[in-house]
Amino acid sequence: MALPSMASAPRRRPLPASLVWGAGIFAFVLFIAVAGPFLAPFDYDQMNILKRMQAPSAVHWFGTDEFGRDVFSRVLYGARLSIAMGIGATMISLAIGVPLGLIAGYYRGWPEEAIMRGVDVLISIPPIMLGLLILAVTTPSVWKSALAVGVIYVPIMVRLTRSVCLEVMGEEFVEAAKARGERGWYILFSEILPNAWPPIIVETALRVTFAIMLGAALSFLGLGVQPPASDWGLMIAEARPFIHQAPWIAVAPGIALVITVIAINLLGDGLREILDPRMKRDRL
Amino acid sequence: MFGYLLQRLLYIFVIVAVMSVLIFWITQIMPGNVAYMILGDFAGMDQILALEQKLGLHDPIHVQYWRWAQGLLQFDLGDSLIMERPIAPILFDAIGNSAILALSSIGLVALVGIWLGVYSAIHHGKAGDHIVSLATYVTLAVPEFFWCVLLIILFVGYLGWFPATGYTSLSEGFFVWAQHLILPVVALVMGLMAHVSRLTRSSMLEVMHSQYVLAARAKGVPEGLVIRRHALRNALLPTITVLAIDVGVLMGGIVVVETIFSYPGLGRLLIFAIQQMDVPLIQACLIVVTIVYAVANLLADILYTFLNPRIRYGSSVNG
Amino acid sequence: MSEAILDVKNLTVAYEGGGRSSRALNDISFRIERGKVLGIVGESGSGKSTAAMAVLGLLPGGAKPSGQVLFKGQDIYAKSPEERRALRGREISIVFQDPFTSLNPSIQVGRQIAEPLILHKGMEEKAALQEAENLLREVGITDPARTAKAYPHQLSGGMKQRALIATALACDPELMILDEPTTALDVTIEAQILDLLEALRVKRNLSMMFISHNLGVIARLADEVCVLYAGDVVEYGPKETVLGPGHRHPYTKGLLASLPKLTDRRDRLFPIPGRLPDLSQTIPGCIFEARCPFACKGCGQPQPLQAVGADHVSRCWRSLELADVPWRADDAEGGVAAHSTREHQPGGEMLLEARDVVKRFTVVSGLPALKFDASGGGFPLRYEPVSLRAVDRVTLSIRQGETVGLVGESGCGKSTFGRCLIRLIEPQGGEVLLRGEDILSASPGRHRALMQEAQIIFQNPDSSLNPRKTVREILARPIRLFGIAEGAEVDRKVDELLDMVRLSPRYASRYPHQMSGGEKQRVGIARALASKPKFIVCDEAVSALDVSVQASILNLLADLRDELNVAYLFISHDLSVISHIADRICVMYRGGIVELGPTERILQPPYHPYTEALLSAVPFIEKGARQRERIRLAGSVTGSTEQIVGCRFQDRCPRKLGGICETVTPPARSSAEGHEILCHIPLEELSGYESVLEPLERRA
Amino acid sequence: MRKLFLTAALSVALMGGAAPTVLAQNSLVATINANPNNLWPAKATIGEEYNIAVLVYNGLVRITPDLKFEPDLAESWESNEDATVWTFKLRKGVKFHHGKEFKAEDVIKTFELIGSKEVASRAKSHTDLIAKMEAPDDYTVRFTLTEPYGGWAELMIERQLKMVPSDRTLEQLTNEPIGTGPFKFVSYQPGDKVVLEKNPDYFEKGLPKLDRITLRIMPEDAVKIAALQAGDVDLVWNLPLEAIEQFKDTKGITVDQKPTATWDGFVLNNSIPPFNDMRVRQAVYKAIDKRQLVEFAVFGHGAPTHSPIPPTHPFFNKDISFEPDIAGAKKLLAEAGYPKGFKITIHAPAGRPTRERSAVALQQMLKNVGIDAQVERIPYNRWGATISGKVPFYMDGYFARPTLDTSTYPWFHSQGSWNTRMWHYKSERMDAILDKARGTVDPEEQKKLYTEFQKVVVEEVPGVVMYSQNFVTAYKDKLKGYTTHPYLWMDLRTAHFE
Repeated sequence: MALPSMASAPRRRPLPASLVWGAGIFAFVLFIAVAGPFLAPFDYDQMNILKRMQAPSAVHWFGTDEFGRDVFSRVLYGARLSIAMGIGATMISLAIGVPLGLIAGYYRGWPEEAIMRGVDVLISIPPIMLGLLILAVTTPSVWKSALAVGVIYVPIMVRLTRSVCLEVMGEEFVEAAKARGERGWYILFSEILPNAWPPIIVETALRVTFAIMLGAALSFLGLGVQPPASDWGLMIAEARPFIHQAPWIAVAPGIALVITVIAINLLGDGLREILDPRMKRDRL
Repeated sequence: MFGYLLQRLLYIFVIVAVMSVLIFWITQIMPGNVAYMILGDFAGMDQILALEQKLGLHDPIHVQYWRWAQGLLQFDLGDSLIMERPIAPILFDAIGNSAILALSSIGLVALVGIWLGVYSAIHHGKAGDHIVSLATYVTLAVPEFFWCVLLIILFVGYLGWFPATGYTSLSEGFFVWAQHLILPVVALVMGLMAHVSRLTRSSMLEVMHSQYVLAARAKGVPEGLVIRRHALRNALLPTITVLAIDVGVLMGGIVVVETIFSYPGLGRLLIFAIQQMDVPLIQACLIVVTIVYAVANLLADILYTFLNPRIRYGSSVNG
Repeated sequence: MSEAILDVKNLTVAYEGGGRSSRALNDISFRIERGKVLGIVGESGSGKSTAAMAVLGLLPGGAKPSGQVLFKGQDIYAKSPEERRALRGREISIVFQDPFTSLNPSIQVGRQIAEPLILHKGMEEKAALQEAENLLREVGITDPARTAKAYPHQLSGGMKQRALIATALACDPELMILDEPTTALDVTIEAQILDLLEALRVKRNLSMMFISHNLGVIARLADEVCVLYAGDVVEYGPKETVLGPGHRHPYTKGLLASLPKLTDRRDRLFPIPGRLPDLSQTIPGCIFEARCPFACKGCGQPQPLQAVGADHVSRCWRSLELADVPWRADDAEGGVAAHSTREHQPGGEMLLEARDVVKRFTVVSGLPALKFDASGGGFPLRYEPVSLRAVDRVTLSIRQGETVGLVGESGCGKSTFGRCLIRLIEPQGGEVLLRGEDILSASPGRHRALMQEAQIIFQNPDSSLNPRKTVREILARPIRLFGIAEGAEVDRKVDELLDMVRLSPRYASRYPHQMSGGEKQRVGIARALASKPKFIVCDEAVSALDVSVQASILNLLADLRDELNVAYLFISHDLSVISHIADRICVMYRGGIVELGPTERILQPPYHPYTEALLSAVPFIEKGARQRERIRLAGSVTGSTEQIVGCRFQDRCPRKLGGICETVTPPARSSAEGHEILCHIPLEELSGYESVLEPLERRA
Repeated sequence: MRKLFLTAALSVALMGGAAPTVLAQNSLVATINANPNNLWPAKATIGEEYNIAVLVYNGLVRITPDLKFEPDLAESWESNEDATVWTFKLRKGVKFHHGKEFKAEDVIKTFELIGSKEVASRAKSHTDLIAKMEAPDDYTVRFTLTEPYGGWAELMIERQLKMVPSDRTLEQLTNEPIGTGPFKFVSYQPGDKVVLEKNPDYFEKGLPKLDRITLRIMPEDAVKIAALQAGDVDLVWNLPLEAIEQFKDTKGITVDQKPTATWDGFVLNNSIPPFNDMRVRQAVYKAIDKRQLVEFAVFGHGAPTHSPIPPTHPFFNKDISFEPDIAGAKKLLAEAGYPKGFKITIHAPAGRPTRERSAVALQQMLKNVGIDAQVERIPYNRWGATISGKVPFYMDGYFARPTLDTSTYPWFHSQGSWNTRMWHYKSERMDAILDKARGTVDPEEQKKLYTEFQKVVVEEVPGVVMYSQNFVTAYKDKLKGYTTHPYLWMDLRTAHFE
């Protein structure tokens, strides 16, 4: 069916609202993650027995916790750990997954078989189990849970990269490069990768949200960040005994978490719209 | 089709076999001395050695693996080290409890998620679609454990409508039982429901813009029938695959939710086993989880096959 | 004037979106009388599909129609949506372009055909299914019962299209809309479908609105032709007038001049320069003015449709004045006149020789190749990998500066063979000698050097250029890679290449998405030329382009061949295009060559029965070139997974002799030097067949 | 949709609420926090197991909630002059749940098992004192001890020392609990519940009053609190101290709090740097404010103390101050060669909220004297193998012990069972005090010695006992005849519903 094209010459479309909002809020959260310690009205670990479990007030916006610490300040501090864990984990899965996916997609044959069967096995472990297993083997710490979460998402990155790679490899300009006798690495990095990025970037944005949530879940189970430092997941976990008396201790970091995740989701959808409007992959 | 399913079955067997090696290997390198855990702080070195000998911990790892795998093939899961009792009955109780949670959740996710997705797809761009989209957007961003916290604060703390524990046995009456199940199930399904609904919406929208839906409209098929007969079945195919993957996510959720709601299921048993370094129990739990996940994928495959004639009727036939 | 089934009056459709409005149809009017066929012709973007959707009342959400669509005297837009729906499928039905996506993949074909019967006629399901089988029989399906129970993916493209036609016929509609119904099909299948439609039309006294970009197809079926350009009717009249010498509008002239013709090869084509106007802008005067070689001052005025003959209108104030002036391309296409006089002289030294090239593709392997079969006894699991013989011992040689056309239906292995020649695909057997040196066994270093001499031009302009690179980057890469130039010299070379493909140097800084399809294809050609190759595989290089653009690219390729003395392997499914450009033609079927020879020998008997069928299937518009006898092939091409015993064409050959064709490999029969036919039928008998085409005036 | 869901949910909730309540309640649902791993008390190590020990079994002697020792399976006992030979007269006519009559042979078998290596009971340190056991007749048991031990009879309340029948195999003992106690074991679903039922042949006539006891395993504090509020459970064992506040105004629920000798402290490994230097340990001691710790860790529901001897004990040394001395601490650190402090990791067990909170509070307090401490929470699976006795600084805590000797000697004597595993503290001064106190029967002398003991503890700082914490159970008001036991177990013999 030949419906008329919207315009014969391409025009610059306005940025999608989701991108603007997502990027805005996420930038704000990032800013907090970086500048949190300077913005926080109190030290994150400054205890005050007289002020324990105070409801939110003008002084303590989000109230105080069971140690009398300022929840608002702790949420600001927590941003850093939660975001770092989310981004760190995603970077790990990106750093491992993308090269493997490219290799599997481009070289086919036994490297592909080896990588993809490994991925099949990894992917048949439910995500949190792998995290639990890895963390059960080692002493918990932030970077280890980031590593665990990162490893969990490697198979997804490999599969995505491989499928995008295969898709791009079907394009004729790749064949043209082969017809010139270009070397494999040139084709991979100069012809395929630049065109494979958009879906990978979009997926990366979504993975960050999943990594933040999974990281928080692992912290929640006590397998991540250690007190008194606190990411949002651990803050909620520690606040559980008090949710009837002082719900704000749990709710404040939870809402921060939710807002961050929503922002990154918006950002991802916005990116999807401008980078890869045809792509209909949903998150796995 | 039969051949296809046989392939899938074989594939699952291979995956489970590979996973069993992996699980065994990882649990073997776990720190913490098993004999020490059993005997406690007051055990002497000679006792520890003796127990290790008895447990076969000094055998080469492949011998230990083979012993374990053989047992597994005979449905013998061994004894819990910490509780000193056979694992099988403990595990089956837990699986049963988790299955109730998981099945009611995945059922709810499938039904409500798909319904919401279809609803917003056919009301694309209207108020209903916007509301559903917004709700799923927010819901998707809330991790299970925070759902638990929110639900407990709201329904247990303020409203007092539901009990906070996730479990009573069925013997105490169906309604009591169902009532106890509500909060854990809700906490489990919210995120997945949003996920499924968004996915269904997008695949439904795609299908609604497909040529064959246009062709159906051109035949004068009423819109309701277009949706039910022509669009839905094809739109559900990607949803089924995702539902299978969501079973994996659900298992993660179950660990958290069972912990928070003190629900005696597989997830809590696993956490307990890990906390106690009960290696045979960890192994048994993980292998069960792997099998369940693999079977969920197999079921999805079967369903997919059922709905997708491309697989059901193999390659093309020239007539 | 007899009763009008459909009378469209002043229909305007605009698409709203992104805060802008763009016209798809601009105040168009046409009518279809009972039992008549209106052909609507136009290039992409002309609005022809929108017209179909508007008539059905199925315009997409953002579209705003105005004007009247009178069906049997009643405006369908005055009806309620429910009434419109009741009309669709019962009184107006449609067959879409793409049979592959128009059938619901998860519903049995029979049920899809029966659906309108149940809906509109209230038939019982069982009776409806029975009726569906009857309809399938009527549209020429040999095994209707089995086909009715099949799912769409089990049917070939031609069968799908027949099924869709059966669906459209189900309720015995008054009007059938056919929106490019054969475009996605192979030429032999297209011929089958057109035959079917012709027969149905007569049998059922159907009225049709037949939409196509292909003038030949339109010519076969239509009584009247309506030419659309950028949403406007530019010419409308009886077929014989509009597609014959009586056409009046410059655009129609351009379209006809752009068309390569089987009977009139070697003539230069005269393309239409420029591109479609921006439909979101209002154009005060003639919409074709910008591309019209006859444009003058008066064309700035709005152009009404003018009567230029009996039932014949044209939207050009100079229609009558220009009646006998032939179309000629403007020099915007660059130096056309200068080259057109130069006669091409093939026959240099041997450049490329391919011997016994074999390529098999593994289609099923690994776990899916495990077959479960308990019926045969023994161990029920068997490993049965399946491989497709895409190219089966093909031998071909090409001389310097020569153009060899490679023609065949889709799936015959022509593209694979082309790629094997430049080792884009690694063949399993045979050798490919480039100036006597085997490409296939060359060391990696030597291979790269050989690649400089052998290049490829691709089909799809949208996919052949890396969207992340500018034209300069795209062209500079091979220049640097092959050490043709360095430093600032590279930029100069890029400009040279652009000039060679008639693009201004401004294009160097553009990205692919900033160019039209034709421009992109030119860049693709420039890239292939960058390494100064002596041999280029043109893989369906013009198939994705509109007629007018196709003509200009064909011209360009011919010019470049003459300028640079390169040899082409020109792969196409379109015999008209091939015969226009090729010195020799090679006809492929199921992975092997069935006939090979100089172009003029291929087009006249003696020829291979398959060549005969191909020629017979091509729809022509040329006056008097009507095929004498139509040879039709049943079924469609199937890839062979097993060694073919006997003749490749035995499965569909209308002139099959019998057992010998199934058991003995046919001999190569030669009618003249360089002409070979692989057939068991003696040459004398082959020569005795009546020519499909009118005998050509022999040229020197 | 949402509305519909709410309606459905509501109706379920209402119907659930409208379900007929129990007519005359005679079964009780109590919560415990974790899976009991061993149902045989000899192997018990955690509070949940001790509960089962008390409900299903009997010892020779028992202790009442107001800390009085009374006969249990022993009717009476006596010792010789120097407390080396102890003779117990057993109760007659007591039957085990499987019908066997309880006799002296069972006592001897029980003690033999506890002393055996295979069982590796925590109470082995007690049975190690036994030189000889004899049964002059079926209802008399005579212990001959290796050294004088004045508190032997009191020691018999120890959790592990529960009488098991002599005719059972080890495996049966582990999986099929058979005791003489007020309740019989019915079933155990790990992760879910332990079910016990009334022992109709219990030797105390008219007891127990309840027909059935279900111990629901509920690790999550918020959940069990909510469960009590919702009426799903009747009794919450070991109510988290932070939850006391919220029950203050709750009608129908009694929160019963008892001071105990259960203590939390932290281990400073005396054998490795930096804590092999006594000045560093002293500095740590001076840096902390135990009264604040009580507030932070147990929400004030406890009392600062110097040693395992709680402030409620008559021997508690009231003369020692709890005032921190930051300047003094800094001075000591400087002397010890750490003028700028040092870095150290405080290991805390994950899932023990009081100890986690103390660790966090400690970390802050140590900051004041320049010690840069990091808190690391370790899951219990790695605690024994990697932390306990192996790292320099970690949180710890112990249940109340039957006697002062058993409360102090194992931790502070250089030969003490816990000390040699954890603290590695060696002090002749301390050893002398504890050795002397163990053999002493005279209360005045004992008081003097234990007062001195406490002084040495805060001077030499083997490790730090921070506070003794209160123990709380919360239960429905209609549960009568029950009171919180300071030894942290549930004595449900007389419990009943109104």
